[in-house]
Amino acid sequence: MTARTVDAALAREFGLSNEEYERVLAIMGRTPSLTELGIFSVMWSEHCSYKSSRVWLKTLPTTAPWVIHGPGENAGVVDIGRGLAAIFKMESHNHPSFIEPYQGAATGVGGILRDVFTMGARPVANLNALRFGSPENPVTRRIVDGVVRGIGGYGNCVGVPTVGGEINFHPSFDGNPLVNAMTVGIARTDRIFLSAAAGIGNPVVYVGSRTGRDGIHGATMASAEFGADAEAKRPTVQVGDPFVEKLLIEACLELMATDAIVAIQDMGAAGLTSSSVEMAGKGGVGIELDLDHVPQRERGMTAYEMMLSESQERMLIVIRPDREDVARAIFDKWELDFAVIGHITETGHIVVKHRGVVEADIPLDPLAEQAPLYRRPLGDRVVPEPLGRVHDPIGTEAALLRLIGSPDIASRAWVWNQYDSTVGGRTVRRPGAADAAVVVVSEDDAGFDSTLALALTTDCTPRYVQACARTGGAQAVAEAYRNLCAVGATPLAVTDNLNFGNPERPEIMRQFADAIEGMGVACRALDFPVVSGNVSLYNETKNPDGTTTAILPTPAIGGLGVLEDANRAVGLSLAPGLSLVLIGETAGALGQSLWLREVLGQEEGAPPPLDLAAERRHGAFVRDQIAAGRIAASHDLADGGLLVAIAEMAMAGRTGVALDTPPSGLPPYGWWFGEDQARYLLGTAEPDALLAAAASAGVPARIIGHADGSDGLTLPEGVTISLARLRAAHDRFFPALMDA
Amino acid sequence: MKAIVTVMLKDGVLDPQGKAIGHALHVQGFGEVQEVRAGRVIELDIDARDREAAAARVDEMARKLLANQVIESFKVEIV
Amino acid sequence: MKAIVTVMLKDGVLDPQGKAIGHALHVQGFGEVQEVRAGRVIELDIDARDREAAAARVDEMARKLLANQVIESFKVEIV
Amino acid sequence: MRAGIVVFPGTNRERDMAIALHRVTGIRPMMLWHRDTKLPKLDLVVLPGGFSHGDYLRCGAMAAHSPVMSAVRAHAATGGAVLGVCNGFQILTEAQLLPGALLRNAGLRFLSQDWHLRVERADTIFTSAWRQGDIFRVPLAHGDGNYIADADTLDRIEDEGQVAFRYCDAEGRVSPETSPNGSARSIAGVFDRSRRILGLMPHPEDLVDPLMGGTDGLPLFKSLLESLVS
Ligand SMILES: Nc1ncnc2c1ncn2[C@@H]1O[C@H](COP(=O)(O)OP(=O)(O)O)[C@@H](O)[C@H]1O
Ligand SMILES: [Mg+2]
Repeated sequence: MTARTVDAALAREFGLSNEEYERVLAIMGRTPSLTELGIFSVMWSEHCSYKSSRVWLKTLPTTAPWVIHGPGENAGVVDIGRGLAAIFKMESHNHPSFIEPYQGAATGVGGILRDVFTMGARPVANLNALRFGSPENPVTRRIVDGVVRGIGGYGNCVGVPTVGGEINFHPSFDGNPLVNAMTVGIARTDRIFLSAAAGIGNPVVYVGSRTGRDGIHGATMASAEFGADAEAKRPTVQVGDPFVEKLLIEACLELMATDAIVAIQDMGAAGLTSSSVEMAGKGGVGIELDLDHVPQRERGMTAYEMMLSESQERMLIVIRPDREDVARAIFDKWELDFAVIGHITETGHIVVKHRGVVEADIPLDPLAEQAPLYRRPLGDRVVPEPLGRVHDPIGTEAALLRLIGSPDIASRAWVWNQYDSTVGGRTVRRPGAADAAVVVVSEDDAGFDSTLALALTTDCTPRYVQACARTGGAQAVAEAYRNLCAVGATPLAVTDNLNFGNPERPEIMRQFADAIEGMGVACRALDFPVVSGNVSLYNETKNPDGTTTAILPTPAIGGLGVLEDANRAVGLSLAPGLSLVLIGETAGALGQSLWLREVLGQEEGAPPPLDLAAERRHGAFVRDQIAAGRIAASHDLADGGLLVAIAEMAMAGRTGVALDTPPSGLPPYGWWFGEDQARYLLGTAEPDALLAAAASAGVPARIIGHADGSDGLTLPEGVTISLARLRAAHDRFFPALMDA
Repeated sequence: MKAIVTVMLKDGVLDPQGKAIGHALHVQGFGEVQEVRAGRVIELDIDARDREAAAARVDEMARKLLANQVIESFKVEIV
Repeated sequence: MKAIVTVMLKDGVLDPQGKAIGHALHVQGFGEVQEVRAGRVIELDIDARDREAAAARVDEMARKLLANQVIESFKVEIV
Repeated sequence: MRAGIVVFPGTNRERDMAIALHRVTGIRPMMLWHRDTKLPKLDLVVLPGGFSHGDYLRCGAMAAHSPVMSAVRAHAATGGAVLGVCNGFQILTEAQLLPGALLRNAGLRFLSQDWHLRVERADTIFTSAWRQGDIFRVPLAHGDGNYIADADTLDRIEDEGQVAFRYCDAEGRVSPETSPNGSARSIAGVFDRSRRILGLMPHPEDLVDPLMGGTDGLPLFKSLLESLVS
């Protein structure tokens, strides 16, 4: 490596364009050293610089009275009352998870945990949004297996419960699965830690695992599409050590209870480089590192290797000089490496020394300010053709059985049964029990009687985004909002993970811009700001014939809401005697519906239209009715429509349901399987009061059946579909795919 | 015939398990231990014409299934 | 000196991992595989006067920590 | 009842256990550290769940050699009660305070779901609030819960009444199919000879509050409270 001369060709290998390299030369006024080139290339990679996405991200709404820190910090911070804050973010580990599914997913979980506890929060919940290729593709099974084991292997060991998430299958993810991991933590609002370095002369401390040659150039890899050389990029895979992460969490939280910390930042993508550059840059100071003091796992590492290593489970901390002993004692107790590797300077430069030689000396301001920023060309906006006439070839019963067992709807128990969802003693609603997971928060770790709770969800419907990115982007936000309302929570804020193809292709950039526009519109309409997020571009696979396949655009939304009293949280389980009330308007929207895809084999039409005012009104109504104690079961309507939701509620509650005749004017398949938005299905023992309240709130509501305690769903025409059959169909998919 | 496949992490790949074992041995008074690496071993009984044939097949098994060559290397012995 | 400790489940202890590997090998077309046993291998670098001394110490390590003799047996090699 | 919970590096269910103990006793249990060599005067020492030392090598193997374990042994030798849950159970078997061993789940996957247990005897300090044969629901969360011992040992612990709980179905039937992890004779928990030490794989401490889905796990802690008043 060291033998290479630094020139434009090498810069290109490092992912810098000629023009970007020219800019490096101008900033440096000389040919950069290899280490300097490495630093520029990772800091200016898509992953770290957001060069293609920044102009669009800036359009998102990020503020509200309850937002304490929006985008720009390691994670978003919102006030949840009682002096507490929820800190949360979602992050992708897509490319690593294709190369090595177990370690890719595991280190994804580890990375997002660090983004959250680095701000002072104890992580209390993990979620994950996963997209896999076609179940028919033989590779899919290996990837699902590795990813699920990796998420469980890491999350279970660190002792953070995995409480929710989502999974889709689609051939566009065959060569490029999506693994988006979300962590939520709790901190006191007066003890939130930021990354801006300060205090000339203050020591810079390295803690955690030692540095090896792992993942060098991971950040640039995450910013490149996969071609035939994916194989060659393999040695960059990192291995996670969840045990060390657990120790790191405890040690950092213990240190955070003292007054030793000036600034703290995890070493994520681009490790020591991005953490030191960002800490100094944000603080408007300089930083000097002496790499001789970096704890090293391997012999003979160069400055370049150490600066770019992505070894996991490491943190960088600026501490008060008079607290060094306190800090060291804590890390000794937890048996973690602790080393002073540098100090804060007033130079405004990052200076990296190794064996007495200055290996890098870069002015920080230009490195940040002159980072490339692209307003990439946009293709034409795609306007989907409305769905033409369809016919129903199989009837309601057969369609329900097919849908309930289809890959995007089938029971995910096989997956969540491998995730520890109860550790910590906070989980009020486990996976599968409600539309959103619910975890109770306590003011201190032993404050056993708090009933304040968080509701958490992740949502996106990529096929909608593919058909119409604006509607799809907005719909993802609306669905997250709905899932939170459905348990009775007040939605507060979202994190996002924007997974798209190659931004240099105008049609992809158009998807990206439109999806963000849609998200922004929905977030504004619902008072649901974006407080953190992550962008993952170049999610494409090069085909042997030279063409590329882009993933379905997937702006995954992680939603967070708050419930004053966890005892009020509503799940989806029906009980005999309850009436089923449908909230919202049903027009029978079948464009891009799962019914269309699974029954007719078509992915066509426009996604269901959104009415954000109705979303807001209906959501508020559902929350109010839950708060009034009128609702015993609740479920939002999404994939698969009304009848799928009814079946899910019936199976969860082990009770049959007798269904009323649909309104006239709609074909039965439109009524039962349409995916119209802003709808909820509520189980209530007080249907009259509920209908009266709906009427006065101007919310469409209608009784559609009642839970009769029988062992099947009885359709209006008299056909009964037994719960046993439904359950068998629902439970079959994952075990058949994975355990065969 | 009996084959023994030993699968170890490649050099340079973090070995959390080996590290933890080394640490535990030190704590227990085995200070003379330096580097520790942990791996897996798989013993197979296999029908084959001769040792060469067996070795070739087991090598294929290791490549396809027994080792994850992204992070692991392996060694086959026929005994 | 380098020591290799191989730890296997005792005969008679059911080995679900070995069984699963055997099954997977069959599915992948390696029908000639019969019994499969899975175990662990630990490689140690160790300071010792001579091979005997090393072997004795590593044997002690295995007894104390590396193997659980309720279910496992072990073998020490000095290389 | 004075209770202490041992925290090893990688322990992660100490909080759950503290909640459960606090709930029945009204007193916050003490947290003990793996390097402690002496214990305060305690009626009950709990080894909670988690991944001590990452569960590297074998689950519980390294923790079983911690300094605190000598103190735990001494506590047990003088008749003190010891409860090990999940990783705590694994540590107790590795320390040979309990018979047998825990292997990888037969299905080779981590198991996190509710299961049913049958109470095998109700005349112990851990189980007196149940009746023999009672069935209760309890969360599992483990990758290595496959209980195993040689046939003689199994026969012996059966004969001596050391089996505390067995995995069963909702009706209390016990068969190989009702064992989620392949455990020999569906054993989910065992006592030592004195029945002052109990180890079990499932997590009764995670089911002590209606808010968290039920109170099926409470009798374990109520039994201890009744038996260990000090
Ligand atoms: N899609 C997005 N929407 C909102 N904020 C975003 C988005 N992508 C990134 N951000 C914000 O940009 C900052 C940098 O993100 P990232 O590079 O992922 O951080 P880290 O390196 O700490 O993981 C964070 O504050 C993050 O929340
Ligand atoms: Mg970060």
